[in-house]
Amino acid sequence: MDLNFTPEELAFRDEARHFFRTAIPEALRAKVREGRSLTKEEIVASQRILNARGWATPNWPRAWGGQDWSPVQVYLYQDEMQRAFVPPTISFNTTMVGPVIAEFGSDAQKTRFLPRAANADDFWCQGFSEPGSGSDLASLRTRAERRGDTYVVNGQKIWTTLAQYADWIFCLVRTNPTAKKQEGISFLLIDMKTPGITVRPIVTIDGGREVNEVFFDEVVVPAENLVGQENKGWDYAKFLLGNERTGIARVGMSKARIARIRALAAQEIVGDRPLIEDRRFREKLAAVEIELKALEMTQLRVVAEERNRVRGKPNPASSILKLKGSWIQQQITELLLEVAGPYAIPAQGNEDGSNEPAIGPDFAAMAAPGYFNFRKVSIYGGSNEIQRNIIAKAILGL
Amino acid sequence: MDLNFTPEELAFRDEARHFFRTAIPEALRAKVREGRSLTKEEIVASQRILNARGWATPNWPRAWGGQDWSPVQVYLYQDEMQRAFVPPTISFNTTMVGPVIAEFGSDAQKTRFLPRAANADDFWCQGFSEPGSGSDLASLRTRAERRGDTYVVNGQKIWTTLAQYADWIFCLVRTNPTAKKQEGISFLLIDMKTPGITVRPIVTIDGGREVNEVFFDEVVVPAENLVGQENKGWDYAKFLLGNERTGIARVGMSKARIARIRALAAQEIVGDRPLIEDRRFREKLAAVEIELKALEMTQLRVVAEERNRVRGKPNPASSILKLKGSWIQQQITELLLEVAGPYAIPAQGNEDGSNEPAIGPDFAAMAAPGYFNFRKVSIYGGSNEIQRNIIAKAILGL
Amino acid sequence: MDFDLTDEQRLLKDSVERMVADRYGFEQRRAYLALPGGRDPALWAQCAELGLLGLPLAEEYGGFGGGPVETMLVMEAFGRGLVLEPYLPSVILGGGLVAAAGDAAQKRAILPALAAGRMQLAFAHLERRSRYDLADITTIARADGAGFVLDGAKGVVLGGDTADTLIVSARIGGARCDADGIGLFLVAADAPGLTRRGYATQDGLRAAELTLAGTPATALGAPGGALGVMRRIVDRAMAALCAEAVGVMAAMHETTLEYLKTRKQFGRAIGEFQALQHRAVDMLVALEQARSMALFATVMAESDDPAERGRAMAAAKAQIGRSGRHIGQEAIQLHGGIGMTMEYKVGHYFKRMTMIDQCFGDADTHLAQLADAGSLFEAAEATG
Amino acid sequence: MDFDLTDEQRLLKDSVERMVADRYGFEQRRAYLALPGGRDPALWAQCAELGLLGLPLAEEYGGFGGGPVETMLVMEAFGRGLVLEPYLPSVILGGGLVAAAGDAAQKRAILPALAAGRMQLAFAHLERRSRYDLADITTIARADGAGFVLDGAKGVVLGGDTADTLIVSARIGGARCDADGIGLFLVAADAPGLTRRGYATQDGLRAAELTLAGTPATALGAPGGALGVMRRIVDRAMAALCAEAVGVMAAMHETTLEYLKTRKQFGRAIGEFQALQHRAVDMLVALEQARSMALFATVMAESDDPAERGRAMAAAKAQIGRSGRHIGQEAIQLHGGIGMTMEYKVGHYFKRMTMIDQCFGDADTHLAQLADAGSLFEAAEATG
Repeated sequence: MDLNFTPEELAFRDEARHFFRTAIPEALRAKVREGRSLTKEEIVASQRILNARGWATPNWPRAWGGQDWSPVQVYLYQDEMQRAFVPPTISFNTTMVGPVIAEFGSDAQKTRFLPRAANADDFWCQGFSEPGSGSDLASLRTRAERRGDTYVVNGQKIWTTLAQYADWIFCLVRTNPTAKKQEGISFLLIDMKTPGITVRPIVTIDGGREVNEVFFDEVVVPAENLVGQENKGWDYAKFLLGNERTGIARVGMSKARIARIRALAAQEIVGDRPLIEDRRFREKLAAVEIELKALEMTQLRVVAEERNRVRGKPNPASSILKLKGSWIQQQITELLLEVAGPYAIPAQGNEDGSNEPAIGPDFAAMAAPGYFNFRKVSIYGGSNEIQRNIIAKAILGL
Repeated sequence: MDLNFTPEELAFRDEARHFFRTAIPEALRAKVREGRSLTKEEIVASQRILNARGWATPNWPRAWGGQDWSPVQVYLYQDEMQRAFVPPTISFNTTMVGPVIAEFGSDAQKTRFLPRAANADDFWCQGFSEPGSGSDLASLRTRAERRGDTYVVNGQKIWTTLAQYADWIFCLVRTNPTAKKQEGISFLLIDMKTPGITVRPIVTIDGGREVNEVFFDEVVVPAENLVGQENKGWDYAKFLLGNERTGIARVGMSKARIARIRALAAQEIVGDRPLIEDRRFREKLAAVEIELKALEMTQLRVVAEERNRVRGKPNPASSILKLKGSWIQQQITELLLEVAGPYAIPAQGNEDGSNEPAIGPDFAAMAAPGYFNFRKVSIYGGSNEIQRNIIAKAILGL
Repeated sequence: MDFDLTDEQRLLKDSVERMVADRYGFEQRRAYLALPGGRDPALWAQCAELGLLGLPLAEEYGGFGGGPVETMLVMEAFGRGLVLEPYLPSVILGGGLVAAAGDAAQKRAILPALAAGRMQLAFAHLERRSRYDLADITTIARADGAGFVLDGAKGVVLGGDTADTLIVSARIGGARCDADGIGLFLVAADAPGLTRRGYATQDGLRAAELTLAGTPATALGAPGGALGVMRRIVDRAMAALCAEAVGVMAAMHETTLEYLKTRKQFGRAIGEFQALQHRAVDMLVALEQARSMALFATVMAESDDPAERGRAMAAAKAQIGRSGRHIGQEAIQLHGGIGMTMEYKVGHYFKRMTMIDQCFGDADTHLAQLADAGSLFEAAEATG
Repeated sequence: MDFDLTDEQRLLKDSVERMVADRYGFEQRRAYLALPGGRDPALWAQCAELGLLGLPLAEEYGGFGGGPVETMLVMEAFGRGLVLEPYLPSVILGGGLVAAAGDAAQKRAILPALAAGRMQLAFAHLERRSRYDLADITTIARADGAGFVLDGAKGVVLGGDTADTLIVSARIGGARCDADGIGLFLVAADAPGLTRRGYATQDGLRAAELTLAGTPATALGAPGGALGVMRRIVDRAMAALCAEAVGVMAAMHETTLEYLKTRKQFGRAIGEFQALQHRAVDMLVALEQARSMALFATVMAESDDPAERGRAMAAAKAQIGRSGRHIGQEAIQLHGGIGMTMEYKVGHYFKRMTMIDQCFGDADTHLAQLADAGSLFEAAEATG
């Protein structure tokens, strides 16, 4: 047992650290640091820089642009990327539809979609949840009926992140309405420009537009866009959800956010002293740091086990990472709210291009929206309640 | 709305305060203050002092020695009694079997049992729980078979508090094994000296002997000791459990315990300053005080509603008092543990008459046993999980 | 001790609740927010008609002589409706300060107009670095003939964008955080040298930033020792905020229960899942504790002992902040995605609750204050 | 980075676990506790035979040169068994101090005897008022010919009732809490002027109070600057305690799961109730976080940077304390009444866990230390 990184691993870390902080423009990283929304162009630009180095899709098979990194390298890549506030790659492309197509898609699909997904030439979104199917995803009702060489899709998806940017959507659709609920589902790729698709924005409580409803009205999809076999879509969805789960804890990002809060609290004066000298505040910071350090070690333990893991099979330990990781992320937004104090109260735009000077300290504008927005991290991607159900069943045998 | 006490109420409070602090010997109150166990003689002596003034059973009907106090008076009586560390009356006598006999018992039972229960001439204990019937109390299996003028009882009770002191036990027994589980239960009074009864102590993790197993082997009980009607015992048990629930929060005792911790923390030196000057410790104390003040107000709201309440009908708000009250009581034991520091580690006797000087500060000996012992307050008398079930159903309609 | 309302109080409660029910439906409120200034002036007039704007004022000024209980009733109903009117800044803070610190002429000039809805006030106390310390003031007042001129800047002035008169705290002497040397000054909204930048707050209310550059002002009462009266009126406002917060929390809890009972997943109402039931119970316990502390704050709001009152308000605000955060976060979590949207009511309550915690000191700030201020309980040992 | 055990480590783990499984059943342990001195001397001999008593010592003294990982493996297994042997005080603390501070002759005299089980040590550092501050010492050491004489009192000396030699911290100079002027002294158990009062601790282990009145003693190394070495060895002991605590917590969690699966109420196993399932999950999360921090403590235990090591130990001990309290309280609660009894194993684990928190600083004490000592994370900005 040696819990230190090898010299090779340290060299890789330093290389990644240097690359992320030099190749990705500071302006982009600043927006991530401040918790502001990125435009589509910014997201795409950042991913193309990574892809030019082959670092947009390291987890893909080598033949399709992957890196064959060790789990430790993947961990360091993620950690350094997050710590440098690099805009994350479009996860729908890189950790969701890409790996699914690479594993289960036809050769034609791989050739057509994978290079474009890696380079963000196509912007993907995910059509899983429906209004009646949240935690109980398999009860989804969007229908795809086979008519000749096509499927005709009718129904509605919800919580579709960044659908307004998307060129393509990968959907779970019901192809056999009489089968048991998990067994009649297929995995379909749909061009967002197809007639009959309507996207309606949902404004969230932080004022942002991240999610949407997507309506399908007699949408005609070529049958060649079916991934794998008909009615096997649930298996592919499980593969997708089980993939790439160590990054879910977002340890690197939380480290970076805590470091930022330390710096801000050193500037924010309470009475005659910086807030960081307030013992109560420091203890709260320390309490979160301890949990974060523990989570980092937990994550490394999971990473170390990755070697022996079956690819695509969900590791229930990732539910622990999700539970604790989301709690820590949310705690950090509360600390930022505390640093902002009463200057968290004014509502200030999250948009670029405003000419108005900030009200109060610069960072304060995003303190409350960040707190509001981050309530989602314990809801999306399998709510914490679902994670607990998974752990109770899969790990504890209850 | 006037949330201040009336002059009459204040006068009653002062009278109670004075009485408890002068009539009850300091030596007895000191044992309660320090969290040490009382002997049977001490419990009885204290109750007799109260009973001599008619203050052992204020909640009983006037005809049997009750006081016809307003709910506010009852509250003040309990609060002052607890704040003065007066040994509580034997609750099995005064708040359990007494009210049940007064409400449902025969005249002969009232005459025979009530005055003796009030004066602690009989020491009662409670035979409800069984090894297989904890939270699911109604599944109890101790059997009472009618044979002529007697019942013959076979079975086992557990968690019987102070059975080693008891002269009598009131039991829930199954008299109709074929009826639905709540409907075949009767409420039986049993003399502990009856042949066939065996008491086996259960030592708890604090080293104390509070609870016991009680075994019944062909125990013959005169049929006249049945309370009310056969097979109606579940109703009487519900009456008993619904009675006198405002004292359950033990707000007065918690106030007194916090005051004691403040005083101890002012004497305990850390580095060059008393522990009470440590801001972190004071904030923890303040956090508990806030919850306690809120609970006191919640309790007063429940007390104010008592006027309109049907006697003996459980008030689900009492479950809130129990939940929060037990949490606060437990928090206070943790604070005492912190005051004791490493001197909580030695195991020192909880008994009288030891000639050994204390190890470390006097109070430290009971810090860990108190912490261990008080884990029970969220288990006994309906666990917090059961209280949550009750609230979910009765208040929230879930 | 008596928790019952008087007949008058019950009438007041009913009429406020009726107004909120009639005029503050979710869609109605959304429409008000879309108006210029983010609210409908007709509602302010309706508040005046109902007598709410003069409720806590003395009868000689057109008020009703209401006390903290009356304020509590109004504020709790306002909390349930997420009412957008600047009742707290104008009536509780502004009216309270004028009534407490003003001279007879000032009271006669301002309070009847306030009660009638003809005038709106705001209290400008906060500065860029002052956070929750009322004495942390750098704005300077210099005597200038019969009046004063002010120089400085004030921030997050609640209701400050539409107030006709601003009550500004400023120094006539002393250093930044000194208790002495503080005065209160009346500044007309159109005074020269006053710039204000109005804006919406995170919860849909309104506030403003002010800059004062040689701005003429009149002293409200004799300047110099205003900190005591500021504390007293802010304590009263905190009690009112606690009551509002209880309305907000109760609404979040009810909405969550409703959702648990109607939302179906895995073939049954999610409220049948025991883990969620127990969490709804813990929300209720937090709500009841908060309600109790709002009552406590109401009882103590007019105490003449500033230390005792300060402890009580710190305790109440801390409890409200903790309960509110717990209930708000759980309300969102138990709703899932829908709770995160502006289309659904629970998120709006959550945002208001969050902002209440940021007003006049968050839970931990008050916890720290209480920790320094001694015990909440008087010693029983004093007697007997 | 590599979490795998070496073959030797795996062997060690297996043999310790086997010993614990064979010799530390619940009834066996209860029998040991009933013996005079509260343990069975045969087990100490068995520890010696297995090489555990010399495990962390250098080979030249009959040891095995084991490091923190080896100690972790032993301590976690000991935690699972609630082992009563004074391994921590004698081997980790006592052996550690002699190896780190002693001169060559002292090491030769003591360490082989320790490894062979012929000698038992204890570390007397705590005093009535010192709580968790190793420098808070009033016991005085005066030079007396070639040696020293000690005057003072020491408390809660773990394993101190049966130690053959006590290592006592005492001042040769400086005021009560000064970092300088501290020495370590060897005192024979039968030294004149030494009184000791042995007793059981709350968790069934043993400790002693000492009074020293003109007691002759030998300096362990050169006295004066011993605080650094004390901190280093106590840090090592804290890492060991963390590992033990993980064993204790894992056992509590397993026992609770077993109970949830077998105990029936309302016609089904209580583990089918979702509210209890979710609480068992939260216990698991707390356990995994604690396990991770025990690993972190193990990695950092031998760091030569006292500040970095101190932060790591404070963080680990705080996490262990919090996780342990959470898991322990929930284990008792989910067991209900049976968990409160001495007849059932879970309560014994709960008591040990509680005492671990009281040793060398509880969770909040360490949290406060870490808060003063800066961040746990190095700045990524340093590079590139």
